[in-house]
Amino acid sequence: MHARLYRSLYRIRRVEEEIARVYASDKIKSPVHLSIGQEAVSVGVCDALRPDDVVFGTYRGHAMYLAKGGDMAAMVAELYGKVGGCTRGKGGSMHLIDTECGVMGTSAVVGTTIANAAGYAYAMKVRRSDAVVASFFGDGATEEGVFAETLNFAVLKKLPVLFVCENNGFAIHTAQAKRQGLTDICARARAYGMPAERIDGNDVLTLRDRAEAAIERMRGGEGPQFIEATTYRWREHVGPGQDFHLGYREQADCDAAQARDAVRAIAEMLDPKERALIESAVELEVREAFQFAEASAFPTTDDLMTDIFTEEADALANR
Amino acid sequence: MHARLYRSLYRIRRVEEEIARVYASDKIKSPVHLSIGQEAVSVGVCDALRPDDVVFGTYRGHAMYLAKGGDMAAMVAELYGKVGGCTRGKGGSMHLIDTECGVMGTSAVVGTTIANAAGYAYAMKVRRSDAVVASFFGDGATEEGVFAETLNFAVLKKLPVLFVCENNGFAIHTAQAKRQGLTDICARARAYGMPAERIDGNDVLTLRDRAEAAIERMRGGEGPQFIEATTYRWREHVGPGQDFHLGYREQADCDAAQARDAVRAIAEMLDPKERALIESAVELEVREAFQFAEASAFPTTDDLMTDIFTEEADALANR
Amino acid sequence: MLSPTAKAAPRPAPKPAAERTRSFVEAVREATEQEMARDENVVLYGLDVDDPKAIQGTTLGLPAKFGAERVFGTPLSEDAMTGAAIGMALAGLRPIHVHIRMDFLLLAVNQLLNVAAKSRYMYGGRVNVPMVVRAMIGKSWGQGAQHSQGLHSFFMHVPGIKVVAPSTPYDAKGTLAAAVRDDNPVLYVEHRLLHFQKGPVPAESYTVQPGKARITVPGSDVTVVGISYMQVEALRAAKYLADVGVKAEVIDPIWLNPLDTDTIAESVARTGRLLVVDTAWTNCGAAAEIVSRVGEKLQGEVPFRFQRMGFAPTTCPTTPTLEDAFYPNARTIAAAARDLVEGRKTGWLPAERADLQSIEFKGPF
Amino acid sequence: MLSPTAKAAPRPAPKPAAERTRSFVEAVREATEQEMARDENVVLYGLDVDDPKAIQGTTLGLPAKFGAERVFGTPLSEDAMTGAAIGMALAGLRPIHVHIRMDFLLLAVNQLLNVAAKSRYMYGGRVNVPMVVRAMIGKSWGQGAQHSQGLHSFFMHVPGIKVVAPSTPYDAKGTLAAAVRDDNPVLYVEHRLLHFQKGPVPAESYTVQPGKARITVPGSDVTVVGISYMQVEALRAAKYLADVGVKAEVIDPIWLNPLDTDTIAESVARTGRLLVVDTAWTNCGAAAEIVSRVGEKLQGEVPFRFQRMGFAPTTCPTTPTLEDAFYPNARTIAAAARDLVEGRKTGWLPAERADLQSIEFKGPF
Ligand SMILES: Cc1ncc(C[n+]2csc(CCOP(=O)(O)OP(=O)(O)O)c2C)c(N)n1
Ligand SMILES: Cc1ncc(C[n+]2csc(CCOP(=O)(O)OP(=O)(O)O)c2C)c(N)n1
Ligand SMILES: [Mg+2]
Ligand SMILES: [Mg+2]
Repeated sequence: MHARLYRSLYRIRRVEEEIARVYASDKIKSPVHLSIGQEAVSVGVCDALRPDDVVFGTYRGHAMYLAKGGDMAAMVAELYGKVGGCTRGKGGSMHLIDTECGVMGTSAVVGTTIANAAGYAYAMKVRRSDAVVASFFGDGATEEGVFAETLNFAVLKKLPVLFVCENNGFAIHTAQAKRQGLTDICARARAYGMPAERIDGNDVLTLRDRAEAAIERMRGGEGPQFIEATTYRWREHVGPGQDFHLGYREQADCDAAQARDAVRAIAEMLDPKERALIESAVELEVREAFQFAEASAFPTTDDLMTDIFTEEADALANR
Repeated sequence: MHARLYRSLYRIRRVEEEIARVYASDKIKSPVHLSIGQEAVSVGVCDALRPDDVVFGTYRGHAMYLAKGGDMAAMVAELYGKVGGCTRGKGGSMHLIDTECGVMGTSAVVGTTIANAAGYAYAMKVRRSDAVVASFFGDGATEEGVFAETLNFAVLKKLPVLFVCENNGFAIHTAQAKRQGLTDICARARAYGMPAERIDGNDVLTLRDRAEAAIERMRGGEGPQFIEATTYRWREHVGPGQDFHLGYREQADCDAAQARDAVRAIAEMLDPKERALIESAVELEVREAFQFAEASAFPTTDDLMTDIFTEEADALANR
Repeated sequence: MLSPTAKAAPRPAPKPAAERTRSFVEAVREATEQEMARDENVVLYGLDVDDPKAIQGTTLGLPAKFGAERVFGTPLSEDAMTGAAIGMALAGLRPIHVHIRMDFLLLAVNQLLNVAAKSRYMYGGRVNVPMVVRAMIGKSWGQGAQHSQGLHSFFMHVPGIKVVAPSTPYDAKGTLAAAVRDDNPVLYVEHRLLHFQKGPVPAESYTVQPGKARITVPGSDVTVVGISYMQVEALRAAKYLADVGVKAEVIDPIWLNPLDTDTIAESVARTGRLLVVDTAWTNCGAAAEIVSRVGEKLQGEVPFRFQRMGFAPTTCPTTPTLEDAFYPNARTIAAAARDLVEGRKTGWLPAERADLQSIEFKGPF
Repeated sequence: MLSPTAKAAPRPAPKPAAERTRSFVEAVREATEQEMARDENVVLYGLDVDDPKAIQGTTLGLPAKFGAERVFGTPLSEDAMTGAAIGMALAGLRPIHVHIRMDFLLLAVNQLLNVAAKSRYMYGGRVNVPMVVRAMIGKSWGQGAQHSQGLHSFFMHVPGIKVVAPSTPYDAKGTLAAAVRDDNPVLYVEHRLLHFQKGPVPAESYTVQPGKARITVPGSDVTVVGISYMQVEALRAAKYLADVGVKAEVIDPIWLNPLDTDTIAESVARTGRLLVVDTAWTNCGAAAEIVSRVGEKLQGEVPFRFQRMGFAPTTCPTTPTLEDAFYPNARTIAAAARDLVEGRKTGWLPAERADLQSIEFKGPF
């Protein structure tokens, strides 16, 4: 399990570092919201999911997409705006999808996918499937009305949704306490009737355990579960750089978070040889992903007017 | 105080009974959502408010409007669609207003005025006024996202808003438990950091006391307060009649509520002479209100295109 | 480019299956029932769909027939419940989400326009979002500012969601079936006054697909396009016009997106006059769009004159004296059409014919 | 009827106060600062208005100057925060509520259109709702489906809210001041690419009131109406057109509701050709409205030809090859205008002039 978790963590970390590095070249035709520092949340939860379980997330979605098994080359190509991208260049970094491994979408409008996840879970229930849904969102999203509405609905219908709040303490540059009268997000979940627990989002092993337990409860029909994972974003809100010069947060907080880096922590638990093997495989995958992106073509303008509706309807509309 | 409360309770009860009676004649040009059975909630809270405090409410707003001192004749004329109406025939029963006594409006879209109340309270804070705002809404409204959003904002900014949930157990014909996973509305308020208490909405004396205490705390800068008042609607959701034949609720529940009728309870605490005096004064007011409504004219079509914008802008738009 | 076109003839009138008459409400209910029986993925939900009044009867009996999992009432949470429809659709269900007032859609447009309408495109064609949103327009009897709006133009403005506004029981049934089977999101606009209409409705299941408008009255003097309930008023207007010898051609677009511009433009090319009557405001409304499209098709070839009618450009009042003036009706439509035909303000307004009176809506609210 | 009209001449060009040049961002900041200093009831708030990036600088220094009570960031709660603006306005404050993307307004339209726009009317004229909503349209650099929409037509459709879309720093300052002093709700449309524009801005406070459009380039061959950022592209297009001897008259409507139809119609009466270019979809959009209104004014009197341009009728893609094709630009506008003038498809597209290139937006996102 450690090897698996490490592979997943390292894979996300490395591809995002590479994205940040390449960024200055302007090859990436899209804003990027990096997860560097927050990888363990996606990795811990997704590791406890089955392939037929699905996830919904946000514009800060690289980690979730990859942790659930999303195709790395298709993701990088998407950032490059190429036809080989997971949405063929139409969605960019903020709208990743890989339906084959259960990545059901990420949205640039905060909070929206929380409700989509509940709807998907409703379908699972109607179908008597024991597949579950994980919904990833930030601390900021818990202030949107749709969050409260969805929690109530999920409890009412006992839906198999694992709500995962990635609490990195900020919405863009505004700290949680400047936005929330009471900063106890779990209390909100409980007030709607849902078991909730707050977990250190750097502690990938505990997180994985608790997620697994919650998922088991859901498969057993106990209804929605809530995890608040505390974490820290190392880079700026959007873009590849640092932002401590802005003054809205302290370098010291980042240093503390980095001292507890899950990627390094798990690395240190591995046999060095095993670790090296994983790392070189990931390096290769990353290199190939960027090569794939470079080699892939840009869409042609013919693609502008497809996929609005299903094909037949697009034809009717464009006749 | 008992006399004052009784006058207010009786006034609401009687005018609504009269509305229900007249309804069949088609003189009332508007749907009506009667408060019969729920009067004590508005009366208890509004009695603890000062004239310069304000209230916001819902389409079921006759009781709140009258309890806060709204002009009865203007309300009845409004139901008749007459120019003497409180909105000159433009708003009808669902959009009552009487700014002179602090009735700041009622809305037909569930939940909307909750946020408006918070904004008004923000203005009071900026102005260093010690006036407070009471926001009335139903149990159904607590399911709308705007409810949660507003609670958070009110706590964050320590706004002087008294949130009053009139919990009559139903939204139209759907019972609370069919809509809420956990039916503890106070728990939601507390999860956002607000003191909350559930009070028997027929017990107008206790309600008044607790509202007064909450209002004092707000004037002292302690921020928003929450009261859930349990109550029961005697008539159908909209319209003048009964609806037990629909089968969504039991006559027995209504009987139980009627046995604890606040109007009768307070009446019985009064000296019979005093009671008779109050009642005959109210009867006169009611009669005169209907006479005023009958006598008032319908607006002319010239009024259709006024009040869209302020006058000057309407003139520009219509030039 | 969006202009979808029926190069061939417009949609023929449905055969007057005199044998079977149903109300609009029954037609909606029947389509829903047949689609739910046909495809177990169809689910029906929304505020109060399972309550005793059953959304004016349109959902009557369906909870009992299909069970509480496939037919259910919801909390008062328009935003999340709309988002849930999208999630259901992504999972392969075909939700029908019902709103008793179109005004409440303003709480749902973030999910409808930012997510549902865009998902297929922004996910590069990898998903379908088959969902139907039924939304009702209120009118009369003091519905007022917040219970009377026709907001279909918002959904015509943003690409990615189809819009249909049937005016007959026949089309109500056929378009709802088509909408449910459509793999794209569809807004189904229902006018409360139409619920009372009766007309021929075949018992078997059938679809009325997008693509073609219907010429409901052929004529040669003026083309009158009536949207949703205004189709009924337009048909009445045609009778008032016939009384004075004006031959109106009345068109029901049925689908507003995709819109069959060709049928309308072809008619205007013949009549030289276009009157579009909507059950909504005209400013940036469907009427503006139809006028613009017909202009795009005919300019430089066939000159024509036009007028738009719809809600008065103000908020909907409750008192009847103002409410009457707020809406177009058969007589004001006839008057406008005649003025168009004569090319001047005639001042004519037909005397009310008892057989052509509008129904006054009087609850259930 | 809604058609507001400037019977007199259109708005004169602002005097080129060569002495003082400011950016659009600075103009917005300056108007806000002056209005806040002038009237203590003005408050400024919205997500991130008090953060280090200060909404591209438009709110820079204002928290320090006016204090955290009058300038504040908010939770991520667009619906409630919009409702709060209405409550503040009812209490006599004059809130300015800022949204960094117009797309997010879809979470706020219930309060804006069901409550703010209707309050004065439905309360019989007993209240004013003086509030300004600043909403930004994104473009370029992969903003994509949900960060690029121009939804101003929704606010033009529903009566009761004014809409303004300034394109120059001069108008940005003057219309914002006018909006803040207006007793009605106003939607203030800001295009992110305009933020970079520089131009003359007087230091003193002044207003640019509704009522009059501005003729920004006089011409005789074709009338080009450019809305918001498309005004900039239209001005560039006029230069491309001048290169081939076509004299375009360019008009900036500035206020979209009330809209100065007269100035546009009078111009079209002279040129006989109308091209409306919007930074939004055309279907039921501002372009459809302008075309319809000009038609209403001129039909039967002056024949004219027209075309609408705007977003391609699809969802906004992120990749540059598709994104470029999604938007009109100076060259495609010039091509369309020339085709209108020549009355045929010429196939002409001007070669790009380096001095007329569009700015590529590249963050801060
Ligand atoms: C509805 C909505 N409002 C505002 C924004 C602008 N915005 C983009 S990201 C963001 C912060 C979200 O914070 P959080 O949910 O904590 O996620 P994080 O970025 O920290 O991962 C905001 C306000 C948006 N995208 N959507
Ligand atoms: C946003 C919105 N959704 C739905 C409705 C339809 N509706 C009108 S009243 C009502 C029930 C509201 O219940 P509650 O808040 O408990 O108030 P009550 O009528 O019981 O006083 C509903 C769903 C509405 N008016 N507004
Ligand atoms: Mg965060
Ligand atoms: Mg209730």
